[in-house]
Amino acid sequence: MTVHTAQAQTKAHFGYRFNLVGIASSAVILAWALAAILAPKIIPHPVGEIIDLEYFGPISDTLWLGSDYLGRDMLSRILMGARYTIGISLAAVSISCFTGVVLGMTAAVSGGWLDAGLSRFLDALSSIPSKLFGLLVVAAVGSSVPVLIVTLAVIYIPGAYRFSRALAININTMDFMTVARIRGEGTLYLIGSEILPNIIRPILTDLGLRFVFIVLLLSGLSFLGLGLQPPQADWGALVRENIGGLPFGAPAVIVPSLAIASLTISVNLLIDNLPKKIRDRSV
Amino acid sequence: MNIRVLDLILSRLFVAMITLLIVSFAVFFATNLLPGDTASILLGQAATPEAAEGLRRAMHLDEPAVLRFIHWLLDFLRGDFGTSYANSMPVVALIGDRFVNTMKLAGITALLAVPISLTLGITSAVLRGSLYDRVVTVLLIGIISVPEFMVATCAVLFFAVYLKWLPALSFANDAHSFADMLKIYSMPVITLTFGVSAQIIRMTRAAVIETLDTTYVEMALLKGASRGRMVLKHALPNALGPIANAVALSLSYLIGGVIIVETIFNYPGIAKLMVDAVSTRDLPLIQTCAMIFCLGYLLLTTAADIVAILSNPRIR
Amino acid sequence: MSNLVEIRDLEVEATTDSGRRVEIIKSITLDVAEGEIVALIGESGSGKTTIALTLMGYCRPGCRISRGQVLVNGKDMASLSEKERARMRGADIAYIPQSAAAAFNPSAKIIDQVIEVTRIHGLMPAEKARRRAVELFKALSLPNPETIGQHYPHQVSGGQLQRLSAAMALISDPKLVIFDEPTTALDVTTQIEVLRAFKSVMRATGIAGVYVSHDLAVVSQIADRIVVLKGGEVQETGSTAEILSTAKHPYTRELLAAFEPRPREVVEEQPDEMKPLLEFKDISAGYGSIQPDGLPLVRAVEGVSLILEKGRNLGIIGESGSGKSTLARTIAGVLPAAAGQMTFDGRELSRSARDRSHDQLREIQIVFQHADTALNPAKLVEDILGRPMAFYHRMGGRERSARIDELLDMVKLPRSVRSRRPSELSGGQKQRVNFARALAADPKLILCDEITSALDTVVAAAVIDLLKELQRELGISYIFISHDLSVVKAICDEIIVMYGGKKVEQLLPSEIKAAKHPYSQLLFSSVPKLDPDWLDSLEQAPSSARIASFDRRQAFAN
Amino acid sequence: RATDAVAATPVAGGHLKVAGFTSSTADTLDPAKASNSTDYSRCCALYNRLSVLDKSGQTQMELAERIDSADAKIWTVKLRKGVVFHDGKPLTSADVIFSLKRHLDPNIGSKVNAIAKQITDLKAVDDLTLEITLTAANADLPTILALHHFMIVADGTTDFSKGNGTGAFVLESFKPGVRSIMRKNRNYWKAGGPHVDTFEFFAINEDNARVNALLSGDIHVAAAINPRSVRLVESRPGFVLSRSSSNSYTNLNMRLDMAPGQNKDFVTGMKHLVNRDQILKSALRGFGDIGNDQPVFPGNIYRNNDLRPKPFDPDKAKFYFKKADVFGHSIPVVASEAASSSIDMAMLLQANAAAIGLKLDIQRVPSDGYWNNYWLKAPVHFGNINYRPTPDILFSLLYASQAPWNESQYKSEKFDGMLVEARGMLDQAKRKEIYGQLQAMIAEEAGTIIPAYIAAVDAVTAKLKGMEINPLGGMMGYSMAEHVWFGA
Ligand SMILES: Nc1ncnc2c1ncn2[C@@H]1O[C@H](COP(=O)(O)OP(=O)(O)OP(=O)(O)O)[C@@H](O)[C@H]1O
Ligand SMILES: Nc1ncnc2c1ncn2[C@@H]1O[C@H](COP(=O)(O)OP(=O)(O)OP(=O)(O)O)[C@@H](O)[C@H]1O
Ligand SMILES: [Mg+2]
Ligand SMILES: [Mg+2]
Repeated sequence: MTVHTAQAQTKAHFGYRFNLVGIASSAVILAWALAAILAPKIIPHPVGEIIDLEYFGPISDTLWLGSDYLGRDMLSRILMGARYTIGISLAAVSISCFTGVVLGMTAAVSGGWLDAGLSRFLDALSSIPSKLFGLLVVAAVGSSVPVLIVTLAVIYIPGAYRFSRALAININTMDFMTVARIRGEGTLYLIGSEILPNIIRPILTDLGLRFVFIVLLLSGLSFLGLGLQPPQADWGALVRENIGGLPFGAPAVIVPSLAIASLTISVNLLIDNLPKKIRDRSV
Repeated sequence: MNIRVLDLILSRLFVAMITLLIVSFAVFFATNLLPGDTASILLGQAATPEAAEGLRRAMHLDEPAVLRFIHWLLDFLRGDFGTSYANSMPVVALIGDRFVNTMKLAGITALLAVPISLTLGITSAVLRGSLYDRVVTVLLIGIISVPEFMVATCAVLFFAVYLKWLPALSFANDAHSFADMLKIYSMPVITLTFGVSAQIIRMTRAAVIETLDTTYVEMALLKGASRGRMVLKHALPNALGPIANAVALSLSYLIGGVIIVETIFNYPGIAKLMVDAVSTRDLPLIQTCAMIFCLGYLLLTTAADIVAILSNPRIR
Repeated sequence: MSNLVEIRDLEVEATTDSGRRVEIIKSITLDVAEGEIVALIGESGSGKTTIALTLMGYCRPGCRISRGQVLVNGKDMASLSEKERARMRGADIAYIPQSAAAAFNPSAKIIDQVIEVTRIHGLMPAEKARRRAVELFKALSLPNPETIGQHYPHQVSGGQLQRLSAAMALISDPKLVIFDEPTTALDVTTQIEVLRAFKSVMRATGIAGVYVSHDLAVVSQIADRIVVLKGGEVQETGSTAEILSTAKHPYTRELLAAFEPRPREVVEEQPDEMKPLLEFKDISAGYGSIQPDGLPLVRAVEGVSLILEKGRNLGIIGESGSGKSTLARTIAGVLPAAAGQMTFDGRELSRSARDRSHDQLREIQIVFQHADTALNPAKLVEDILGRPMAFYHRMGGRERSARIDELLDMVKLPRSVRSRRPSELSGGQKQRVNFARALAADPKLILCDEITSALDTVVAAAVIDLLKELQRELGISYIFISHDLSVVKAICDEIIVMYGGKKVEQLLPSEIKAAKHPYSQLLFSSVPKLDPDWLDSLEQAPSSARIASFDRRQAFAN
Repeated sequence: RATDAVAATPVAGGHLKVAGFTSSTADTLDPAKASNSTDYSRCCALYNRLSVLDKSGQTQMELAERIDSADAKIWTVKLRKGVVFHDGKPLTSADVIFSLKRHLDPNIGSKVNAIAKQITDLKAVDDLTLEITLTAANADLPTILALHHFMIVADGTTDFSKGNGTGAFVLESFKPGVRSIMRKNRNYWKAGGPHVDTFEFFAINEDNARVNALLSGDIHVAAAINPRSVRLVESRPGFVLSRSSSNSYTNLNMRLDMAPGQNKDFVTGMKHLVNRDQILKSALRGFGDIGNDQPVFPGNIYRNNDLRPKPFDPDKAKFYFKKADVFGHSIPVVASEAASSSIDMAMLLQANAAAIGLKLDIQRVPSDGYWNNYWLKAPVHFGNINYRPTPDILFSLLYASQAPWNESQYKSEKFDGMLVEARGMLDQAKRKEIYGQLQAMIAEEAGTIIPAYIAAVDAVTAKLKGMEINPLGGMMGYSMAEHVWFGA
């Protein structure tokens, strides 16, 4: 099941050990990333152009992935959609998990008022209905991609916070934490170097899931008027706008769903199968 | 230690009150910040300045916002949830049935989703790296990566339109027998279960795997404990904190976040009510819904926190 | 006599990340007859624990049995199915782990974990098991045997936990018990009782045993045969008497030689150096909620005062559970004292580490008793050791790397452990990493809580030498908590004896013979001798004497 | 594809389930506040109007026996005898006066307050006769009174949750945002009464869910289905489509008092840039009629059919844009789900613009609050206008200088003058001529582009008979419950 990369075999002490699933999922992610980067150069048609007078057209020589509900080229729309789905989701998930996890660990380590205050504040934040929140954001700061990213991130911070705090609280009771504390270590070190390595796997799992949620929520927020503007559309929005094609099994709705699934499954499998660093611990 | 928990619950209740107050305040002002007021939104295309002005006066919307908030709050404390701006019905009457419906749906989903997800999460942790584990992961992510509205639509197409086994709509009030219940709830519940279980399964798996690597689980092995015992008696109790939080977060979604399921199955719950209320800036309704969501959320997270504390004697 | 255990050509190897194989055990052949007790002794890291675990058909993660057979009761543990192994584990073969602290589930009550074996194998009803556990607790001279089981693992002392884990193994009346250093954390008085308990249990039921230890004196009391290991290979085998009297192998001789206590060469005391480094008055500390009188519910340390001069060492000895570790934690500021004053290096010392200055924190280092839990399992040894250097001395890159190597050499660890995680180290190796970390800070005072308990005499002697050398060069002071009197005598300028949370006596090493307090007298007379008959020759169980002579304080509030 | 079973004899009985397309807590049974098809549908079942429009758009009497005037300024309404409310109270002129007066009270929040304001006086002549005095002559009054909002309620009603009207159905239960159930009015004054026994109405906001509910047999009528679902419905046996006349439109508004609409050339350029054919085909899937930038709906007797739409001509557009100097700027165009199909139209327009190098920046904004925050306000934005029966209403609402919804801020004294002049005319031919000129003026001068008129398509089980087209809207002008029956 495990594969040693050529590099690892020659330089036995260094490098990373990959496993097959890890490689496969990285490949899928890389392929999509590449598609996202190259999209503007390789799309056969502009995303807004109508080239098919029919709608929900099938796969054909000219339309490799069929046409959408307006008769636009799906291939182009999906390739361009990759840019937004990957870019925005990645940015949002990084921000939300980073902030949530840092705050969660800080709360666990500090305890007391900081913990209570942060916890209640974030409880309150996540109690505010998301539609109200979204509308408020549009009304207050208008709509742009950065605003979209921050909004998505803010929506998911409380979850990341709760989970990491729960994990960190258990670690915080261990003796090695006491050792580090009486060394005089600051909170930053405690959370970054002592706690994080012990909870990183569940945290990454959480991140993987949050990524899925964000990919899906993205389209919901676009419909609230936040962020992406037509004719651009992320994959979730592609599914949504073409959902009418479902009874006909139109590629316009199937393909973006598959795209989402392939990306999110790969991200999660990669997280489960991250390459391991090879340490030299021979006697 | 029970005193500690009691203490915690009491202090949490107190803090919850304050949180509720803050949330109601935040929601009130958020609503006020939104452009467009109730009167002009209700009038829609017909909103001439005079007409809107008249309606505003009729609904006492011309009072200063703070005053209205205080009025609302005082009434609320007295148990009077106010009257809906949009249709002048008492908020309680509007929410009553729908709240029950939401709780029914949430309850049934939780009863189904939580045990299944915990089982799947734990078993895939135990068999980590195995084919089973991989299949669960792939299926799970595969399922949740399909947008909820698509899952629901597929289900309707398949079970209602083609097979005609189940109704496409789920009017909660129409359930008179157990068979009705089954018919009405199966699709919404399954759709929701898909969404809700993912987080529980994945987080349970991750948290349990973390504790499976510890020396005390190794020791249990050396005592001859079965895999099941190792996991259930030794690994799981030490992972309860994070798991409880994952469960709480997932379930809190069921209280206010099931708008898509409510829309597609035309299930009358409070998520849709809230969205409507926001659209019409129907403050009393928004406030009351927000209080319900907030209370639900706080209850769930407090329960999770208590579980976490009880499960770790060092922080008791 | 048929053999209960037959190990044939056993090899265990670890596969490193790079795919390289490392042989940990190299072709070992070993027998244990029914009812026989065989001791495995040898250097720290020589593979004792590894062999002991193979008897359970188990290898630590990353390792595997690569060759050979481990026959227990005629069944090959190496090739048995997992289900059958599970059936034997706990019921037929029981294991007392080296690190009791890591073996207990932190979230379950002790009693439930102790009787779990009987539940797993359906050996007896729970009520009976509970009664049996209490009997064992009594036999192992645990305080409050009726109620100690209701506590959680973190609420009892190191030695208590170790005895509890022994009870956990013995409760099922197995055919074979594997003792992995079961008395390392015990003071000598308790050790005697525990050894006695082991002996009587095993004799009564004809249990065979594999006794892993580095302490020849202890081993000689209990073992029928001794196997000496080094580097994963058997060096020498023989009956206890043979090994003690006519050891052939140089390593064995070295072990025996190291046992002879080397008294501390008295340093010329320059009077101007006699400044107090650490001083404290009437320190009380403990656990649980604060009572109306301002003191905690469980008072583990009560009204202790002491003075430690610069460049001198203080030994703390005392019964297991007498509050030694608690005292050390109080000095380190981990557990803020409930009452009393402390000064360090002429300045007042805050009770809580939180309020102490950066320098004070650096200057007082504590080495925790449980190396397992004090080392972050997710970090590499080099990161663990490198951090204090970076933190206190802003040492970076190559300099730090060189210093890490230097420290590893000092504590006699191979440099290859640098990139290992704590779980990939043996018990003694962890303990040394734990200690090396304290050294890395360049402190003025090190609080050593049982830093040699898991080390064989040779390595322990080397570590003691290291301590002395550092003291000579850098003027470090030590507070040395240990139950090993020879070690304490070898290094300490002064010794205090603790009992029931109080300081009962303070002596010079030379005055040991003249101890006045009855517990001290008992303690000093309990040091095991390299004589197989020593234990049996003690006429009276010391505990009865002890209990008769003191008013035993209740450590546990019920 | 209207149903062909009109001739068949009605059968009584059955439980009719109809799903509209929008519903919220703002649902109301107060006709004055009714704001969408859902409210109209319920009100049509519960109440009656003085007059109604028939399928050809002609005004017919309902509760009124006659509505006459000599000068189009003072109107006499003679009520039908023997009409009773659900609670048993007979209909009198007081009820009518009360019902009409409500629209004048700003506190009520009537949707037709602006139209009703031309009524200056209401006077009961006797129990069944009343007199309506207008500010100025308006020959359209009988048609205006056919609007859904002018339903007649009982005098003094303040609580509308009972739905006490004179209509074909009696309310059984009503939950705003959920559903309402009504039962046949046994004492209905119209001979024959409604055919079905009970009528259940609710809305399924989600387009696909509505169609699926129909296909699975949960409902009998799915109102206003997405044109893209037509293929699905047609592919399943047992369902028919009922297409309404084109009675609403989504238009692009360029405010003439703001950049870039300030520049006449920009507006003209845009009118040439719109590909009306493409919009009709791609965005509306053919369900509608090509628009010619003026608001009078096809089929209306006053419509100026000689007015040809501006042809799609990118070159001409480019020429005008060059003149207007708009190249190099990005022009924001506000669209929203609130204005149906506006986003699709915007995208089509954007693609055409891109082809000639003009950058249109589509801003999709939340449908929530759209009518308050963006409509009429943004320099370039979309609007959506529903059916109004008379050109006069449309013009005075949308294009007169002081019109409350003057979407492009079109100001023309000449236009205002002609509008007032035509309003009082009882001579239909003359009026038609003036209205024709006004339509031409709008198409040429106003900043509104009306690319197409949109037809609603209702999907119906084939069992349901008696469905007809009505210009007032889908579902037979929302009054289908009273007219349909279940065939054998
Ligand atoms: N996963 C591993 N990878 C590599 N080496 C390992 C691993 N686990 C243990 N070792 C090495 O195997 C050797 C034997 O370890 P073992 O625990 O059996 O020693 P021990 O004799 O019990 O020592 P001690 O007295 O210190 O407990 C040690 O040198 C240890 O470093
Ligand atoms: N967290 C705790 N809560 C309650 N009691 C505790 C706690 N930790 C320790 N104790 C009790 O305090 C007493 C002193 O414990 P301490 O660890 O100081 O003993 P010790 O002298 O170091 O013993 P040993 O030699 O066995 O390590 C013991 O009786 C122990 O059971
Ligand atoms: Mg060992
Ligand atoms: Mg101790």
